[in-house]
Amino acid sequence: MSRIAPNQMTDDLLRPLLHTTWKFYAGVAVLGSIVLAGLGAWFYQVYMGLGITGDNWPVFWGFHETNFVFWIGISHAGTLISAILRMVDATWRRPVTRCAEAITAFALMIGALFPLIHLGRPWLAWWLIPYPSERMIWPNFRSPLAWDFFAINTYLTSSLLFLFLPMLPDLAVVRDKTTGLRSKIYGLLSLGWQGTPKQWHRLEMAMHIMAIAIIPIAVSVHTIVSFDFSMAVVPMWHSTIFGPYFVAGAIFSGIAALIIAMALLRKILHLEAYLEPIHFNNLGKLLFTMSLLWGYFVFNERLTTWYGNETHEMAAFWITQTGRYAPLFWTMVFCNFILPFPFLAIRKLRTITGCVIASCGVVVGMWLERFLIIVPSLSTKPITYSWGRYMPQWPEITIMIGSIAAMVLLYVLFSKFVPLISMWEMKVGEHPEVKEAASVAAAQEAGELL
Amino acid sequence: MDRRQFIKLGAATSATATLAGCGNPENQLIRFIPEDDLIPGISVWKPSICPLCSAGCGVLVRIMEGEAEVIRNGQLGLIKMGLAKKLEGNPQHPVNQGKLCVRGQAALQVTYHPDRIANPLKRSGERGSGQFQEISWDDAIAELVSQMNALAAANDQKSLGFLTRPLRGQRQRLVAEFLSRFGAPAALDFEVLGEDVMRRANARSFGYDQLSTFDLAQSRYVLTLGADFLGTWNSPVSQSVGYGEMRQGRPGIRATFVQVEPRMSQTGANADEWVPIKPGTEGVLALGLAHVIMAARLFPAAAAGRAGAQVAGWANGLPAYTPQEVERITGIAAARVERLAREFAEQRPSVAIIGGAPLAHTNGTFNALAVNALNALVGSIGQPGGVYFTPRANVGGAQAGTAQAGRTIDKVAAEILATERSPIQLLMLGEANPVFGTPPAWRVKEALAKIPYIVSFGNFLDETSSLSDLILPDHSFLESWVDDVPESGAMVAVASLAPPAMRPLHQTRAMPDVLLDLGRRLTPAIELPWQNYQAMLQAAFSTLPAPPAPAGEEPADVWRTAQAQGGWWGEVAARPAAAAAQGQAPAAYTEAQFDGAAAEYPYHFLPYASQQFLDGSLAHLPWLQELPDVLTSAMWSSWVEINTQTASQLGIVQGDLVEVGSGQGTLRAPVFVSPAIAPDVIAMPVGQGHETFTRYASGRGANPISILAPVLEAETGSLAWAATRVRVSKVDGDGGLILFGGSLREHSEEHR
Amino acid sequence: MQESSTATTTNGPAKWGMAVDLDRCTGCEACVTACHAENNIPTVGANQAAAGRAMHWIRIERYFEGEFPDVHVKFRPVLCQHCDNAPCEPVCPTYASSHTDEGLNAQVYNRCIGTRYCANACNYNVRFFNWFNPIWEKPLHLQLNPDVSLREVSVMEKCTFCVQRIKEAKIDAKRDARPLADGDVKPACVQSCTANALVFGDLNDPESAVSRLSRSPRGTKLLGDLGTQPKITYLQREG
Amino acid sequence: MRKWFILLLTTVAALGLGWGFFGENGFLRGQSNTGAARAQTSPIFTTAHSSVGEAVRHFFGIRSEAQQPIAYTHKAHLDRSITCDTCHTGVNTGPQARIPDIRDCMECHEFVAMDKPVIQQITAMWERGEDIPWQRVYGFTDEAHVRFNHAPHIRADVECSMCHGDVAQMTVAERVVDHTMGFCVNCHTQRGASNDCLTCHN
Repeated sequence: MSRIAPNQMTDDLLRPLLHTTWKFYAGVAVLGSIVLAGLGAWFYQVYMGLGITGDNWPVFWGFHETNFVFWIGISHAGTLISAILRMVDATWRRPVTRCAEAITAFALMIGALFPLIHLGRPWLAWWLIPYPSERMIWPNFRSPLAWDFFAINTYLTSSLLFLFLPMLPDLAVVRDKTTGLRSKIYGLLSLGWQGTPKQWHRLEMAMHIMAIAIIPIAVSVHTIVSFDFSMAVVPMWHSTIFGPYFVAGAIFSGIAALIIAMALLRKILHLEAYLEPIHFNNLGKLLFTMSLLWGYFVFNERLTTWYGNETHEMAAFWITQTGRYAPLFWTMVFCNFILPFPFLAIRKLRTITGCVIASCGVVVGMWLERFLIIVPSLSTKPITYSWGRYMPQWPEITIMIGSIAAMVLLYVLFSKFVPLISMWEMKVGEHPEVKEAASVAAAQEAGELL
Repeated sequence: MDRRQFIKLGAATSATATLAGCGNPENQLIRFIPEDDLIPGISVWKPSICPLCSAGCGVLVRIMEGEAEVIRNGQLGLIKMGLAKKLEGNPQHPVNQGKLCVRGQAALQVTYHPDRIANPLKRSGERGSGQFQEISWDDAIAELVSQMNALAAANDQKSLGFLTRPLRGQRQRLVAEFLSRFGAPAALDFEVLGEDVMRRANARSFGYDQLSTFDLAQSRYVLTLGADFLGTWNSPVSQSVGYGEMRQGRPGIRATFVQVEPRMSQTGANADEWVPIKPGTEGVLALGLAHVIMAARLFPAAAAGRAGAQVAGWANGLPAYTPQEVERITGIAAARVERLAREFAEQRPSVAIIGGAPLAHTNGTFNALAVNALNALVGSIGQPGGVYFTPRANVGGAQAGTAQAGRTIDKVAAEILATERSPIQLLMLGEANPVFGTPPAWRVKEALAKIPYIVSFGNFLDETSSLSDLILPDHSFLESWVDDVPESGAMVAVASLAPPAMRPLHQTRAMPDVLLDLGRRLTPAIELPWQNYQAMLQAAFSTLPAPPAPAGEEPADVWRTAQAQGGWWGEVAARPAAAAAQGQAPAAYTEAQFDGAAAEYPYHFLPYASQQFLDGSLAHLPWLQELPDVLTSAMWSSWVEINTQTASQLGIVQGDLVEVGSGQGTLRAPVFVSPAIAPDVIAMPVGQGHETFTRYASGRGANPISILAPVLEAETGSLAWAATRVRVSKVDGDGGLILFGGSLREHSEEHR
Repeated sequence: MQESSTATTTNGPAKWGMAVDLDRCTGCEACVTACHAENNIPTVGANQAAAGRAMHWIRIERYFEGEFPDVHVKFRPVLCQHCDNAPCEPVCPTYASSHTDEGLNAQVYNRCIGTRYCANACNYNVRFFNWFNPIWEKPLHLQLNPDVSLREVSVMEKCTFCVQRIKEAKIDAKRDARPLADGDVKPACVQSCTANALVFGDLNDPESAVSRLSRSPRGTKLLGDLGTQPKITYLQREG
Repeated sequence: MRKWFILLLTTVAALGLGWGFFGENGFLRGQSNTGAARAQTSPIFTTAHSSVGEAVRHFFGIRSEAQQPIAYTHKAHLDRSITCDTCHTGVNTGPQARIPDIRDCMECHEFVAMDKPVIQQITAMWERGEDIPWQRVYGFTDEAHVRFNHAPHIRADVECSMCHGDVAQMTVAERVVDHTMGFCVNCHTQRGASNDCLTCHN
C-alpha cells in the first residue's frame, strides 16, 4: 500500500464533489428516465390492478417478491464489510466501508419498496403500523409480513445511522472546503462536527455499539425474510434451513454487488490508488467462502428433500431439477458455484477482472435462486388440480429494471455529494502513528490532519 | 328566510342535484313511479319453469327490489322494480325436487343478457348482415299483418311456415290453433339432438310415444349405453336426485352402475365399471345380455312380451347373439358379456338405459328396441327401480296435433331449394337455430334465404334469426306466463304453470299474446277464444281436478294453487298403452353405416351435448362459458378429445391445434388428450363455433355439426349425428385451449 | 335433508361444517354456477381465464386414474375447507383473514390490503384474487345479490359458506324466538346439489345430519395430514 | 488464454439463461394448464375509480352531502304524530328502511295542503308519472363492505335517533352522525353484541 499524502487524498476523494462533468448529467438523465419508467409502471399497476402483472392463481407471487428478497439480500454487503471487519479491526476494510454501507442503505431502500409495490392496495399499507384506534383492531403480529415491516424498518434505520455516523468528519471537511449554500447544507449535515477529542471519542463509541448491534439485526432481517416462506406449509418452503440459507445467500450476493460497485467506482472515479487489487483479492476470498457455504446449503436443502421423498415436496423438487424450471436451476448452480469457482479459487485468476466476472455470475445466480424458491413451489402446491405456471409481464420487468437503475442512480448521486471513500478512516489507516488514537492527543492530531 | 324563498332554494338545489348527481350519469335519468310494492332487502320467492332444456324443471325465483333502466311512455328512466336475483329448484316440483342443474342456475342470465334484443327490429341492411333498426311495436305488428293479409288475399295461407324448437303445453296448442285457423300447415319443429328415435322405440316396445322415466332411487343395478343421464340427457336433475339415493340413500344397499360408451361422459365417469364399445353396436350388446339371460333360463323370452316381439329372433332366444358373436361385433370380451348379463339378471331391480350417440347411428331404433326388450325381459317395466312413463295431465282438453309427422327441416329445405318459388313465403321463427344445428349438406341457410319474409320471435340474434326481416322479441321466461307438461322425469302427472316472476325489462312482448293480437288484426280475423295467454292458461288449468281437500273445507281453486306452487301435479288415470302398429317388421341388427371410408377417415367422430351449452343454444351465457367442463376443465373453448395413445402416434400433445376433416368439411380445434376415450374415436362437444350469437359466443371455437355428414337414422329419418368418420392432423397455430385445472392426475399417495 | 328438532343455538355458538359424499357427487357442477349466482363472483372472460385468473369458489376437481381401457375418474368438489387451524389466517398482516366464533374462515374484504400471502399459504388453493376491478355489463348487474358485497380490485375472496344465508337464518330464528334447526341454513351449493352430495350444518350438534355423516367410517379430510383441521369431511366412494 | 476462458464461461452462462427463459421447456415457453398465458386486460374489467380525484376522495372518505330535490321537512310531518316507519316501511322487518316514493306522499297530499307550491310541484311530478329522486343521506360506501340489517337493531330497541340523529327536529334530513366503524364497534361493545367482523361485513 503506497502512502498517499493527506492533502492529495482529500483532493482525490473530493474531486467528484467539486467538479461535475457532462457525463454525470448524461448518466443521471439516462438512469433517471429508467427509474421514471419503473415508477410509471408501478403507478400503472396501482391504477389498473395487479392483473397487469403475470401473477395468477396459484402463483400469487412472482417478480416483485423475487426482487424484494434479492435487494434485501444485496443490502447485506455493508453489514459484513463494515461491521464485522470493523469489529475484528481488519485494516484493509478502510477504503471499502463506505461503498459497502451505501450499498446497504440503498439496496434496503429499494428492497423495502417492493413489499409496497407488490401490495394490491398500497395506500392501505399504513395499517401495518400498530396505532391505537377506536375500531380496536391491530396489525396481526403473528404474520411474518408484519415481522418484515418491523425488521426492515429497524434495519433501514440502523444502517442509515451506520452510514451517516462515520460520514460526519468527512462532511465537515466538505463544509470547510466549500462556500455559500453548499457549505451551509454540509454544515447542517455534519451536525457541528469540529473534530474535538470528545467528538472523536463519542464517534468511536457509537461506531462500536452500532457495529455490534447491526450484526444481529442484519442476521435477523434476512432470517425474517426467509420466514415469509418457511412459515407457510408450501412444498420446499417449509424448511428449517431457510434462515441461515437466506442469510448466507444475502451476504453472498451482497459481497458480489460490492465487488461490482467497487470495480465500477475504481474505473469511473479513477480511484485506482485507493481501491487496490488487495481489496478485491480479499473480498474475492470472502466471496469464495460464501460460494462454498451457499453450495453447501443448496446441497443440504436438495438432498434432504430428495431423501425425504415426501409426495408434495417432490413435485416442487423435480420441477426444478428436471422439469420446466430445470434450465433456470442449473444456470443458477453454474452462476453461483461453477463459474466463480476457478476465478476465486485459483490465485492467478483472482484478479479484479476475475472477481468481477465471478460477482456478475453470483448476482444473476442469486436472483435466480430467489425466483426458484418462490415460483416453482407455488406452481406445484399439494392439490395437483390447481397446478399452474407463471410468466412475467412487462410491468414487473420494467419495475425490476427501474429498481436496478434506481440503485445505480442513488449511488451516482451519493458519489456526487459524499466522498465515497471514508477520508478520515483512510488517513487513520495510512498513518499508523494515529492508529492507537485512544488518547486525547492522538485524537487531536487526527483532527489536525484533516 | 321566508317560506317562499325556502322553496325557491329547494327548487334550485334540486336542479343542481340532478345536474351534478355525484358524477353518476344514472342520476340524470328521471325516476318513474314504482309499479311493484316491494320492501327493499326482503326477498319474495316466486315459482317459474326452467325453459333451457326439455326436462321442464320447476324453479323458484328470488325476487328483490332493485333499480333498473327501463323505457316507459317512450322515455328512458329508472324504476324500482322486482328483479330476479337467483334461481333455485322448486322443492315441491315432482321433476327436480328442489334441485337445479348448472344450466338452470345460469338461466337467470337469459333475462339480463347485455345482448338481448330489447325492441322490435326491422332489417335495414342486406339479409344476414345483422343490420337492424328499431321500430315500434305498432309498426312491427302492422307490417306483419300486411304480410299475412297479402298471403290470405292471394289465398296462399299454406305458404305460412312456423319453425320452432319443440313446444309443449298451451304454447304448442296456441301455435297449432293459430296456424290451423289461418290455414297454414302445422308447425315444423327442430331440435339439434332430438329424441325421435327413443320415442319411436318406446312407442313400438311399450305403446308410449314419449321418453322414459327411471326410478333410479330404487334400482340395484344400472347399465347405461351411451346415455349421459347425469349430465345432459332426458331429465338430468331428476335422474341425479335418483342417482344419489341409489348410491347412498338406502342403508346397506349400494347399486352397481355400469356405463357402456366409447368416450367417457360425465355420467360414465361416475360408473363403477366403464366399458368402451365399438360405436353403433350397443343394441348387439343388449341382445347379447338377453341371450345369456335367456340361455341361462333366468328369464324366459316371453317375459319381454311386446317389447321382445319387436326384436327379430327374440322368441328363439336370440341364437345369433352368443357372447362370442357379441365379442366379435362390439369388441367386449365374451366373458365380460356373460358376467354383465348375470349381474343384470340377478341384482334386481335392474335397469338398462340407452340414449345419446347409440341412437344417433343409422341403426338407432334397433339399438333402442334391443334395450327396451332387455328391460322388459327382466321385468323392469313399470316396476320400482325400473322404467316408467310419466302420466300425462290432460290440460285444456285434447291436445292439438303435434308437428307434422315426417316433415323435417332437411326435407323442407330440400323442397324450398328444389322449387323456383319457395313453398314457404312467410316464415315465423321461434327459438330454433337450424342454421347452426344442421349439417352443411342440408343447405338450410341457403333455403331460408330463399324465403321472402322471415319474422322471428327470438330473444337473441343467432345464425338463424339474423336472417330474419322482422324481429318481435319475446319476453324471457321470467317475464311471461309459462306452462309446461314435462314428458319424463316424474312418477306423477305434472302440468307446470307460473305467472310472470318480474316485469319485463325491455320493450318485449310475449309471443303467445303477439299471436293472439295478430289474429285479431288480420283480415279476416282469426277468432281464437282467448283474450290473452293468461286467459287461455286459466281456462286450460281450470279443467284439472282440484287436489282433495280436508273434510269440511272448500276444495282449493286449481288455478290459484297451481300459480302459487308452480303447477299442478297429482295422480291421473294411467293412459292405456297404444296398440302395437301392424306391419312393422321386428328389428334386426344391421351394421351401422358411417359416412367416409375407414381407410381415408380412420376415426369415428362423436359429437356430444356439452355440459354447459347442451346443443349450443346456451353458449351465450357468460356463467356457462366460464364454467370449467367437468372432465377437461376447459373454459371458453372448444376442443377435441383424443386417446392418449392415438395422440402420441400422431405426435400430438395437450393443447395442440388439429384439423379434423370429414367428407363434408374441416374444422380446427385444440386437443385434449384423454385416457378415457377409445383409440379410434374422436369426440367433440357441441355448443361452440357460433358465427353470430352475442358477444360471449360469437367467433369462439368450432362447431362439430359443421362437418357432420347428412346420414339419417334408418327408421325415423332423424339425423344420425354420430355416423361420420373423420381424419385428424396436427396443424400449426395456437390451440387456445383454456384449462382451469392443472394436472390431470393426482399424486398417487395423496388423499388416503 | 332430514328435519331435526335439536336446538343448536342454545349451547354456545355453532361450528359450521360440511360433509361431501363423493359416492353421490356426479360432477354436475350445479354447485359451481349456484355459487357464482349467489356470491356475485365475477366472470373474468376468456383472456383472463387463460392467464389463470378464473374464479370459482367451489370447483369440481377431476382426476384420471389408470389407462385406457381400465380408466377411472374421481370427482371431488373443493371449496374453502374452513380449517380450524387455517394456514391462511396467521399470515395475514391485517387480520383480513381471521377465524370467527362459529368456526368460519372469514375474509374481511375491507381489511384486505392485497398481500396475497393467504392464497400462498392455503394448501387447497381456494382463495381467489381480484386482479382487476370487475364490472358487470349492463344489465347483468341486475342479477347481483344485494346481500353479498362486491369485491373491488386487489381484494382476496373465497368461499364464505354463504355467511349471508347463515346470518339471515340466525336473525329469522331470533325474531321468531326459536332455536336454529338443522337444515335451516343451506349454502347455495348445498341447495342446488342435484344428488344431495353436499350436506351442511352445525358440527357442535351431534345429532345434525352433517355431524352424523362426519362420523362415517368413509370420512376423510383433504390433506388431513397437514394438520389444518378442515371442517369439510369427504366421504369416500365405495366400490 | 485467460480471455478465452472468460469468454467461454460467459457464453455458457448466457446460453444457460437463454435456454432457461426461451428454450423448448423454458419457463417463458411451452404448454401450460392455462394455455398461452396472456395477461392483457379484458374488456370486462375496469379500474376501481373513474378518476384519480375520485380515488383520493374515497380514500379520505369525503362524500358530498345529499341534496334533496324537495325540501322535505321531517319535523313538520313528525309533529303531526306520524312515526318513522309510516314512510320508512320495512325498517322493522327487513334489512333496509324503504325510502318512500311519491305514492306515499300522494296518499295524503292528494287531499292535504294542496295549496302549497311544493305540494303542487309534487303533484305535477305525480301526474307526469315521475318519482321524487330522493338522495340517500346515510348509507355505507361500497368499499366498506357493510351489510347492515335494520330489523335486528330495532328489535334490540336501538332508537332511530341513535344513528340518524334527532330527525324529528330536522327540516331536511342531514347527516349528523358519522357512521364510522368505531361508532358501530363502541355500541356493539357496550351492548354486548358480537364484534365479529362478519357480523357487519360480508
